[in-house]
Amino acid sequence: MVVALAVFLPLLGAFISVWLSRRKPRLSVIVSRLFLAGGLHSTIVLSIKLNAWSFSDLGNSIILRTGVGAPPLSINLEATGGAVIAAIVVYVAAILGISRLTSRNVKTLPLLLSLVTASLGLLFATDLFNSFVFLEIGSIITIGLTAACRCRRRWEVAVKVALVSGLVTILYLLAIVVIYKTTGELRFEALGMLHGFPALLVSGLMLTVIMTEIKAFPLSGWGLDFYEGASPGFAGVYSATWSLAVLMWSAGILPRLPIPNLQILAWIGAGGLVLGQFAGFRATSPGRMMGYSSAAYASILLILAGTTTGHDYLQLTLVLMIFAAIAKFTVFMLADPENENPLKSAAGNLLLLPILVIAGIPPLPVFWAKFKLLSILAGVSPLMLAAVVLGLFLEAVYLLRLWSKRPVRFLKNGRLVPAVTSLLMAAGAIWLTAGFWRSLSFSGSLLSSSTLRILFMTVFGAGTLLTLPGAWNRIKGERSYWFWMLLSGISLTFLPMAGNGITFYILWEVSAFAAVIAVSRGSRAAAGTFWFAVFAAASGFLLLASIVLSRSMFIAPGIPLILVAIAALFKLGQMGAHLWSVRAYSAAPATMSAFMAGTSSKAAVFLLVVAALGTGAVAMPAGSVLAWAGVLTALSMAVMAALSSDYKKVLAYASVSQMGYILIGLGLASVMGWTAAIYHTFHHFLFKMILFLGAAGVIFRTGTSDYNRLGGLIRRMPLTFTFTLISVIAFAGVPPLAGFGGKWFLYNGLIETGWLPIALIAMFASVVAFLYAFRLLHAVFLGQLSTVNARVKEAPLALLVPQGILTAALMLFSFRPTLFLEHIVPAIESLPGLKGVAPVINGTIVTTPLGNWNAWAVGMMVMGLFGFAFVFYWLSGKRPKHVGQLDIGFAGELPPSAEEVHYAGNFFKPYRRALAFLPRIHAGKVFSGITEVFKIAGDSVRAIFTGDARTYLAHSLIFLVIVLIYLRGGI
Amino acid sequence: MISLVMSITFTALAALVWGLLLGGISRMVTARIHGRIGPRLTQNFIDLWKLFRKKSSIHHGTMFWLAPMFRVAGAIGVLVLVPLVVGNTVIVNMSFSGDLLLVVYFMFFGCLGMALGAGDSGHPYAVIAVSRGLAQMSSYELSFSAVVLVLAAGLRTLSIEEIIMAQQDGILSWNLFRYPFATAAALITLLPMQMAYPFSIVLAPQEIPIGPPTEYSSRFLSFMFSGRAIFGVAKLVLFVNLFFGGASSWISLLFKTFLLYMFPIFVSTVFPRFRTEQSIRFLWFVPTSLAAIDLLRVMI
Amino acid sequence: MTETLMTVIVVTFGGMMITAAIAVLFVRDLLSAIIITGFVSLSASVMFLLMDAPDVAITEASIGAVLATMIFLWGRGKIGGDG
Amino acid sequence: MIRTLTGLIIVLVLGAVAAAVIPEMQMREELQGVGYSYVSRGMDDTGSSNLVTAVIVAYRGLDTLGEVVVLFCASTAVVLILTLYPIGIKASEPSRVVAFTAKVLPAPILLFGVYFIAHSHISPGGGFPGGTVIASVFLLVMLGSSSVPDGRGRLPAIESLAGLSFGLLGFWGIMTVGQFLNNAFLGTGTPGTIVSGGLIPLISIAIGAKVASEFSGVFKAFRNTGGTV
Amino acid sequence: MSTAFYWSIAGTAAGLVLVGLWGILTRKHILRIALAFTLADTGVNLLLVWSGYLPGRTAPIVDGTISASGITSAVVDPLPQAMVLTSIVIGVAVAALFVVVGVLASRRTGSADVRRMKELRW
Repeated sequence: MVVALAVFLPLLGAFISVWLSRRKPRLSVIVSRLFLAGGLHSTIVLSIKLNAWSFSDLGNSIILRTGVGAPPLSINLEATGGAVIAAIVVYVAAILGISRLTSRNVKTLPLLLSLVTASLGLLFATDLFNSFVFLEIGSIITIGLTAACRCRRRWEVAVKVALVSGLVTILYLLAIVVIYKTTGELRFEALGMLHGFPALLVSGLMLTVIMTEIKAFPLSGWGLDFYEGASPGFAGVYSATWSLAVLMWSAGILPRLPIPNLQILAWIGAGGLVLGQFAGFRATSPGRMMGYSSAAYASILLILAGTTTGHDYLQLTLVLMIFAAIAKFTVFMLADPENENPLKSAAGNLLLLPILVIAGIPPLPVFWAKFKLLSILAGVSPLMLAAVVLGLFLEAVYLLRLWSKRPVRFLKNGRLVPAVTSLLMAAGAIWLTAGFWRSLSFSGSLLSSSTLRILFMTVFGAGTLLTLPGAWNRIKGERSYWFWMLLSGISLTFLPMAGNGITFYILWEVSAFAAVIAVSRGSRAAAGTFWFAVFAAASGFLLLASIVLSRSMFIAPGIPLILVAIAALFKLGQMGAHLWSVRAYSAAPATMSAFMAGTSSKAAVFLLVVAALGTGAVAMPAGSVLAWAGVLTALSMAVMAALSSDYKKVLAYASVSQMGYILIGLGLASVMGWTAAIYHTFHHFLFKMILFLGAAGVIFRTGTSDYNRLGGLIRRMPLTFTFTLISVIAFAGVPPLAGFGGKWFLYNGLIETGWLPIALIAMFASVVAFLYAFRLLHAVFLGQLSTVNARVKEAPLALLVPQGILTAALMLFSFRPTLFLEHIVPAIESLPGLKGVAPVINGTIVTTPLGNWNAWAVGMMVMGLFGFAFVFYWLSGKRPKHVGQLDIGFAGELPPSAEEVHYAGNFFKPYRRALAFLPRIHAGKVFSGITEVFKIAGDSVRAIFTGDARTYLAHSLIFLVIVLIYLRGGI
Repeated sequence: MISLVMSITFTALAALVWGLLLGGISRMVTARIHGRIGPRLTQNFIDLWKLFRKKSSIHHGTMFWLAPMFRVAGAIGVLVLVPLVVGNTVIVNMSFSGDLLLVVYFMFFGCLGMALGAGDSGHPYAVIAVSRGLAQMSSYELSFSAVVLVLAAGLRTLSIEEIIMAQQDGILSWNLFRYPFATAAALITLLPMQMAYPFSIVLAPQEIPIGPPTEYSSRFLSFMFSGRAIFGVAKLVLFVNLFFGGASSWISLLFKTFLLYMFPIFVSTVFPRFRTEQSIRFLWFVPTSLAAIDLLRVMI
Repeated sequence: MTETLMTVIVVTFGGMMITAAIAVLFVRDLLSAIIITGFVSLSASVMFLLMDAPDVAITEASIGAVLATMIFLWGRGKIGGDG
Repeated sequence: MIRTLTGLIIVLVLGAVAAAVIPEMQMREELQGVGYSYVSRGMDDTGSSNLVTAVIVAYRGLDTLGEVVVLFCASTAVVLILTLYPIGIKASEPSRVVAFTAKVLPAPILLFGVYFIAHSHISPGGGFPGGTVIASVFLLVMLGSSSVPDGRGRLPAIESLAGLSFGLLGFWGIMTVGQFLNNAFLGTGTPGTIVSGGLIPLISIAIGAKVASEFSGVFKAFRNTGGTV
Repeated sequence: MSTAFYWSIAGTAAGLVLVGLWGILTRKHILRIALAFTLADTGVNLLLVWSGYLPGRTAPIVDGTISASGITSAVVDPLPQAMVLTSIVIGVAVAALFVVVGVLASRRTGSADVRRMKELRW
């Protein structure tokens, strides 16, 4: 009864509304809603009866018998747990979509309601011919509603859908002829009774039918056109009702196909995924992107059918399909591709969640299914795994582009839909995360040394806390981002506690994408966000691949290490990947830059530490590769920093450059090298935070980060200057401040290991650092104070206090580095697999086999000498008086305005000239080269979608022929 | 503690005197080569005293104010971190508190202070000089780093003390003979370090009446002169220690530093000035290649 | 009706139907094509009758032959042309 | 040309497949599978002597409901589209021959259609052909008159009512014997008579009415656009 | 002899399907494609009925000539016929919708040529 109500209530509603909609249009909408609500209620009752929400017994079912007698004579509708949950989604989408679809013409109501019945019928179907009837209803409604919605290209789409569904009808009926003729049955079970040539033919026909219906690449041409050309309102409803039902139905049929080796489905799916997503990479219209994404999900369904069985299969398909459907529904409901206006702010935010869901970012629900799928694939074939990971990455890229370009507009009255669907997706995330909770671990066992763990947690936690106050001060044009920063920071803080790969991965991704969101809210973020997101996705997928490849452990020797290393390098934004880091650091809200450069970049260091330990320390060749990568980054980025004239960009380059030293240290795989790396990690955190926070203050007050428009701020912002000066001296490596220590350990390690060329370049890079360090101080704080900035105030306390705290810490550890080292060095020494000797700490003196360093003594000496000179001067006569800034000896002339006298741009012109012999390689060009290759690949793939509907039909038929030939084992 | 302070004071004063003397000698020598009579030997002392006695009337800001202190502290700091005479236990100063790397990096301290002061003066030409100076400095540091690496890797130590001790087996054990190419490279880098021709473009702005020395007057200038004199001596001592076997006595220290000081002076008088980018490229390639020869030897 | 007669009828009609079907694709005039299609449907209904399927035959004749043809004719009237 | 050839090649390959597969489908001498059960039990289960109707309306009534929905959706879509995007002109004056035919023929044809529907369980025919025939009467009347008959609300009302009764008959089955669209719970009567086959005649009427009203709606929509039909 | 009947129907039906598919793939005029679909549909329907055909029997309607006991050896399979009924109705429904959509599409593009309807692609 309940099943019947669930399936047929909408149909009754449709029958009523066809009449009522002419008489009382508004009433008919209400009545239809009531019928839908009744159906929804029934499905919910069903789901509770079936205990479907545990996602564990999805095979349980309630049967509705129809007609006379029992199957196989009559037809049953079988409401399985999975189907019921999908049915709920169908209902929710229909109820939410109803106002959008009927807003122009209420006469579409009967079609919409019938679509719900057809979807549910298909979901619950157990009979092949019965499925056929429901399929036909769906096709007809699709054609009708496509044509009834007002959008420019509806006719073209309707014709294509009609043609394709016509072909599907023919092929499906042919399959039914063969099945009935051979077995005398029409239930799904009949498929299993086939043998020999009929089995082969039926498999070919059904596979073609299913792949065309679910729009799997390469039979997805019509689907792409449909999603692009149909009105977003209908496309959304379609994807969450009919498309979902077809997918779930196909999921029921595919494993029953009488193919001897079902794995071929997985190969078809994997190949289609890669090729299809290459094509999708080139898509420009949002609707088409969603179409390609839908093709990706169809391919994933094939992969699932080919590699998983039983409970896993049910669960994975259900989770993947329903959440993708909800997400896609949301995207379409938010989007209006006809309109090219830029988004209002809300739409961008709302669009992100569904897109992240589709892309499978943890802990959003689809992620869990994708993760499980990848773990299964790791056991099937690494090649397939690679293909799938690549495909998913490409999908994520264009989805993120869809979001970052925001070509869609927010609807004025459509806030209910995203609210409800977001709630559903969030609930799914919580639900599934809770379900997978057992597989998460927070024992911190990835990094055995508790000291290092605490160190990293301190860095992450303190970094978050100290940047948080600054995030409240926003520059005009920026949107609130503190929440996302806090989320990113909290996940980071827990990162060292991760006990296994999956936990690590989730925290990593949450942190990364929260950061992406935060960055996107900067006033000039558009340039930086996309590549940031792409690299975040790339490093995430690499990490994921390595986790599933290494199964139980986090990292196994061999391939995964390389993947992890690349993931970490991407995250660090090392040379090549600096494309994102520099852009994102300079584009993000100023405080967010501090957080990213100072704090979250250390997550990659942590990853490398964990990875290196997991493999029993970095092996020599890998280590030297790492070190070379690091040193080249350090030098090239330092030169870039010296030559650029944007405050934040310089800091960004500098930050990337400094990360290079950490890489060298880790690459050394010796105690000395690691001491250098960890020491530098911590101190880089301190001084880079100070620098970026200082920059945040300057930008906040002056509104610019252009060197040419700054200058002389020492007179207006003395505290900021002091903090910046101290941290600049520190990172330039000038004793007595802390930066020297890292370099000292590093060179000790390098000389000890005998990597002299690297040492030489590293030393050179550290001197180049001096160039940008001075330039920074000069261009911003010294020189002439621009008249525009003549009245700026000192930075707000929210920025100054954290800087003060950090500076105090920096000073403390500068003069007493042993306070830090006496904990760190033993911890590093105790790590397995590191070679070389440890530095010896004796009181305030640190001794290595090569030399010694007494920071305390040196510091005291410098203070003493400085104090002496100062006091000597102070006491030796009358103090001079301060004069105006233009009161300078200027060859006897009066200097013009302050702006013209301030010398900041093109500062190291001779350097640029001296470098002129080098070919200028832009990372941007390298990546646009890679992108170009991808584009060409994508173009050549998508060339098959000519737009001529008959070509799509030919695809299906050619595919049928190829499958038949393959199944037969040749011609 | 008190003995340390006294020792440092003595060293600093001695270095100041010796530095001023060397400066005077250099002015005389240059004048003779130019065919002039030139100033007196004591002219530098007189200048310094005169400047010190004059009261400074203006300043441009805190960093402008502090720059001379940076300069003096940096110069004395380098000096006291370097061992002076082998085996002398009375004047050891701070030479056990750090090794060669510390000294090399600490040498930036004074430079940074100077540069900051120049920047705070608000004078564009001052900063042009700084920009040239920094560019040039970073260039010679490349080859100088190579030299440091040769010594550190070759002698398996970074401690200046031990580097000196390794050169005590006769004149052939000097690094001059052990690592002749590195020494040659180091001597070339000594030229820009002392801002001698052909690497004196840095000084160009102060030859016409603009730039830092114009802004810095009287007492500020006297601090900077002293700092420069002491810094020069410190660098000479460092070079003597690194390549010329160190000094076994005060006499030998004076003698060796004197001879070493004459080298840039003679070179200066015969070479014209490089443009900045010329000197950058020269320093990148010529001395670095020389040092690289020895670096390769050490590595193999 | 004997088996032989049935076979003869079927072979004749079958040959005609396939010929007609090919003609539908290639005949210049769209009106002729529509009418030929109607003829094919009608022939099919005869075949249904021969295969002991009177229900199907009636349906095919009334829906497949008449109704469909009318719809096509309407369509032709609205589109025009003979492509 | 290339397209024609490519199409030909694909079709020829598929023809080869057909040539390979059809001989596998040997002619049988006996009923097999569910076919046998339908024939052997059909009359007892449903009380319909037309076994095709027994299968359509009773055993696989769900398929038929779906079929009705297909038709319903198609006609709704057609009407919807043609109302939303009207084309062409109003109907023109009919010729005298047509007008005459339209006066004479409707009655016998209507009878014929009603017979089809009412006797679906005992003789060939059924709701679908019957409904179509009735719709053709409507068409004829329409062609015979110069204006489009104003059936506003009546056709949709019939459509609604017929569809609802079909659905509710289905639910009746559930409520009595727990089987959707069961026709036999009221007894099946004597096969071969008019009042037999349980609910089959009722369902057939519902189907017939629905099909008739839907096709009529489509014709009306067509007619509204002008032109020959 | 009945095998000849049997096979010739199969051949006709298969031929119709193939010709229909060929037409779908190669014709340009949208109505012509719809006609080709109808042809293929007719072929498939023939095949369906054919699959339930048994030689020497009568239609599955019980009348006076058939005894209730011998019915299983007297009539042909009713199920394929039932399916074909459904299929015919569906076919005509789809055809009607297709024609309407095609008409409006060709009025929109100004031509009934499907090659003109490929604004959406790639």
